[in-house]
Amino acid sequence: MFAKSKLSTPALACLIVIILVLNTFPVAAQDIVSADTGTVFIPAPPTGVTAVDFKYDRGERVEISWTLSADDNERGQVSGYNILRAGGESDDFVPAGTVAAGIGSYTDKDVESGTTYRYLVEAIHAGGTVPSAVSAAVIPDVELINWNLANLFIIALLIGGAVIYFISHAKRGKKLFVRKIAGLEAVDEAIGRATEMGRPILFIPGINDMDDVQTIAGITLLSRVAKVVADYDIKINMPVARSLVMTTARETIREAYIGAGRPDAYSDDMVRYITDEQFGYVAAVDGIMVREKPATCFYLGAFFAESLILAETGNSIGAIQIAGTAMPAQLPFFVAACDYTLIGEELFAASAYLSNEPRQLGSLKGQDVGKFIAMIAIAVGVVAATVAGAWGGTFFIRLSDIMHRLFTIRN
Amino acid sequence: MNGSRRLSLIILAAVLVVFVVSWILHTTGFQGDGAGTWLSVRDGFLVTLAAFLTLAIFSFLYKDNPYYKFAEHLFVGVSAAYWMCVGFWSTFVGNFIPRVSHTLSDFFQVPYKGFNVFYFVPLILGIMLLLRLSSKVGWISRWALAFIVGTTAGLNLIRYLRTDFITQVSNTFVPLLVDWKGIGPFFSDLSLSASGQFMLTLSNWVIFIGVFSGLIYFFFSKEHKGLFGTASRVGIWVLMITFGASFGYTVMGRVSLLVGRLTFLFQDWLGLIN
Amino acid sequence: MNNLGLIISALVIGLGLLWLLIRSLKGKEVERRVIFLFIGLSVSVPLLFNITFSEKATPIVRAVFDKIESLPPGSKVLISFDYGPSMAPEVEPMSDIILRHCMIKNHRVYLMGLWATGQSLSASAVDKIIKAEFPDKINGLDYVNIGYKAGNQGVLNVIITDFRKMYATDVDGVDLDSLPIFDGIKSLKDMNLLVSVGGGFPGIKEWVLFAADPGHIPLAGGCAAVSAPLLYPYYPRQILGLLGGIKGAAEYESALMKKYPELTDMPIPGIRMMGPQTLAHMVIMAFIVIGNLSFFFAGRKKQP
Amino acid sequence: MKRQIPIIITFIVGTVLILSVFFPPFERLGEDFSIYFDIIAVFAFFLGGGNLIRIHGDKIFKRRKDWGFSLVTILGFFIMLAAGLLKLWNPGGIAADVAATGSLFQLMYDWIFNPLGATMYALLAFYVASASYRAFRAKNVEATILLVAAFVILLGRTPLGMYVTGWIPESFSILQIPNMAIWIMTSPNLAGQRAIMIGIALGVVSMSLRLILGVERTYLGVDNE
Repeated sequence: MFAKSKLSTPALACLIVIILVLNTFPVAAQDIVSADTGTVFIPAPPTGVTAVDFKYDRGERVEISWTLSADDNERGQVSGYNILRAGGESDDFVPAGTVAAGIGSYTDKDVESGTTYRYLVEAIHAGGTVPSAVSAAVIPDVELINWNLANLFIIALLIGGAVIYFISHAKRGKKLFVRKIAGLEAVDEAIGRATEMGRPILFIPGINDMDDVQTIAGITLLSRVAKVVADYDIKINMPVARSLVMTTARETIREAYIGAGRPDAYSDDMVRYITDEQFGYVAAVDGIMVREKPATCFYLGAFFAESLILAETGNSIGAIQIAGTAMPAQLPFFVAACDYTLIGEELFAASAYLSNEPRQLGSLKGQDVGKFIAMIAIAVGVVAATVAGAWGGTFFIRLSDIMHRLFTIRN
Repeated sequence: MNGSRRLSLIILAAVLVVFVVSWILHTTGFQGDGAGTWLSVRDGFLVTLAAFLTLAIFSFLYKDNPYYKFAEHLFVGVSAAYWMCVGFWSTFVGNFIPRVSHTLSDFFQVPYKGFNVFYFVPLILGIMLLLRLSSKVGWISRWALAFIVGTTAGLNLIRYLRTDFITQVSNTFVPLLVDWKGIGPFFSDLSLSASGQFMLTLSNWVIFIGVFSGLIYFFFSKEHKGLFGTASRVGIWVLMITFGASFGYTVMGRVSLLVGRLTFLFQDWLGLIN
Repeated sequence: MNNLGLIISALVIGLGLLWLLIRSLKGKEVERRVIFLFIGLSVSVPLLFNITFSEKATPIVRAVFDKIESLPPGSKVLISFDYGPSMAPEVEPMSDIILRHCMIKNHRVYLMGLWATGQSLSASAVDKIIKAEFPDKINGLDYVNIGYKAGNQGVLNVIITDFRKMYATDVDGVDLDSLPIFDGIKSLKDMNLLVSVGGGFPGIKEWVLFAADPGHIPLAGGCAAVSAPLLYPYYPRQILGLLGGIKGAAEYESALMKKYPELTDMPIPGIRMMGPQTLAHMVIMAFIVIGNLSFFFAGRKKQP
Repeated sequence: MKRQIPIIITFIVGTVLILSVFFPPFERLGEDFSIYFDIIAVFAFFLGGGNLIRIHGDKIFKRRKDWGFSLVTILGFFIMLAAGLLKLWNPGGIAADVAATGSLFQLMYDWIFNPLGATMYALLAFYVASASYRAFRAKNVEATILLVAAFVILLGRTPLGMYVTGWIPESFSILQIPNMAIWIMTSPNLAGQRAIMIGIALGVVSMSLRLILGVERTYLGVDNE
């Protein structure tokens, strides 16, 4: 203790002197290149260059790190570092990249797996460069499995496994309880109203393409609606914003009509493509609404700003409106302006709920297991964070750490 | 019937007069800055057209009318073609051509990136889709749809799990007691700043209980009764706060858009403000 | 003039609302067209009389400002224009002011867009800000516009590993490899800061999901007010800061003006737009009050 | 058999894409498939565009109601298509960006597409007002909570909130309405958003698995067994 302070006092004094000196003289006084003599200040080279294979990739990255040059400071005597690479047996070092001063690592993404590489790092200064020693050889490798994602895999397996388990469990004929979802109870009533009034049903599957699960969820609901529509011969009107959605929706409705034994009643005109443009589409749908006055409007899929334009126009013509989306930003508008709204997860559960098949209902039970896992994890994480933060304790600190690691994706 | 027809003709005439007058005024107005006559005639027309289309859309607020219909139909045609052209140039020419044909790459003057046989997968699937137009082999378009649905399902499963599930869960690992310094300081600083422990702690409690009860609301396979029912009711309340708050927060953005359009009308068209 | 306008508009709108209030006390509902009329008035009147307020930056906006302010000159900042013209009035002031700030700080700026419509908007930002206000900046060295590629989040999926797999050239058709600004830049991971300005899909959320999160790259955002609450959960861990709606832009403009007082001629669209906002908000709140009064009054009438 | 093959395709594609994430040699599959999807979507434009032309062409030839407006659509469509595909008036010729300044494509975008889109979007300012007038009424507990939350946020977004509560001392500044608005946005609102997002993620997982396993196949027009 004593020895330490004995040493550190002079060190501290030196430091203070250095700082004072540095501050007294303007920066210009210690020019990097002195104009009078033409001599160039040469900074110390970077040291300790190491190159290691980047873990869990296709063997296309090498991570290089080094200790900064001793002269790498705010005076800018080192302006950056060049990273050079030599492949195979050759000593021919070629530039691999450049980083700014103060940075001691670089990831080389221009390598091929299986080749041997060596690296060196040059400090760049006003008069040229100063090279470091050459690093040990490294061979970038293809890893077959990304162990960084092990936690994602475990969680996917837990939740996916639960869903699959309950789907197959249900196959054996066990009926599962599912709570009522108001918006879905109202579907029959809404379709019935269109029958009574002799007016069409408007079905909007959102404005995203088939690469959005919400659109697919909307289409699966369409198949339920289309069955009733085909049975009771109600007019369905489905303007869409994507060509692929049009193709899919036609397939769905046509099959519903074939199923109802009336393939002749089906017409491709039930589904029509408008335009890919969000507001062009909305302009047209608004027009359709005020001119054809549908009795019932379904908005099931991915929606953006147009949600409220549609819902308010639908409201002005007195239609019953059932909406459902997993776009959290649009839910408030649907909740405010529609009669029933399927909130987020309910949209995905809807087709299973309406199908009333044991296997589909089983998947809902699987979802609930997922929620249960989330709740347990949150409870454990919160308790661990609270206790570790307030009172410490090795166990809780470690538990908190484990929970964070389990729920953090490194890659 | 006849009266309303006459009225609409009068309106049409008035609209035409305003349009032409605006065109003429803007044309003379643009001549000052040295642009060619043709350009100023063109720009005068374009500004007037844009103003007309803007007002035509706004007129829908009153009721449906022929001017809105015109604007709507024009918009549908132009925008459908717009996205097709963009898709053609950026995806088809930009991404597809450079991977399949050197000749075509040269023709469209895009850098050839080397032949890649896998790019025939979307080509074949695309053709399968087009076969939908034939009634005999139309069923084959389902293969393409099946491919698309499989892709969507596979990609989204992991993505949503990764960010919307795992990250949101770990973000909720909040301590329920923040930086305890004693009862006095705890209650004396009720601010949102980092020193206000009360609010920090309260916020974390609200987040914890809110997320928990919100999740309970979404439970499907358990009846919402008793304690579980109470929790689910709290969950609905939290969701209602969320919806109300998001709605209120959005108003500002929506008004901005209106400001943008009115600025165009007042400034670029009428020149009332600058 | 300003005060006169304010008084007249307040008087007209106030009296109108009072009349509606009295009607609603008799249990009469307000027709939607009347509401539309009031909104139209409350926005256009302040616009014509030009009323402005100064703003103080909230921490979430301050974080973005400080990040750009503290990055060393020459840092690589990528700004993505993820919006269309319809959203532009709200978010364009953000991309403008952030671009201007980067230019002042001598950062290297890479412009791109996940929206097809973003390409022309980024091009116009180059003309309007860089070429007009910073004429000595060189295209290809100090800034570059690589434009739009179709594919939504797919684009990010690709450029997080390799720019050149998606972008062969910049918007002018110049090969990326011949641009000095792309020396040593392979992917998004080589950027010091990503900025996504936009609000729909694809937007900031996709940048979090497919770029910032997997690549551990700092990300700042500017978005329409509607998407801001949705993005709050990502702050501050996954997004370092966020400009939410025109108020966010106004706050940023005020912060920049305070830091660089010499920028007197700088356009301040955000600050200017706050005038109509205030009046419109008050009118909407008045209608909520009127709606509830008429609801209670009509409800009480029916009871006995 | 015709009905089995699509389900097998979905199963294989979905499973492979899920697994590819965990195996570095295949980690690029996801991005490749995203590109494939976009290319397929371009092919689908033929179907969509064809449908558009057919519907409006039919109206025009049969002189149905409003056929004149259909003519507007068709004209707009073909002029824009020609402008874009042939790069008409494009100063840079075929190699230039399709939306280069001065091209007919960009001109139509700036003066037709843009004003129309922006104005449609701006209609929301009016609809937000009419929806809040109608929906924010204290009918029951839930509606009252919705109303109060919205009202506080609205107040907090205007200087009015500061005028009313600005006198509250700094140590109780949470009671100032703008701060309260921020707090609602960052705490209860955040909690609700999170619950919704976690729920959605689970919904997507379950939905995706139903699709991949072929339990849900109605989208193909195939009945579940």
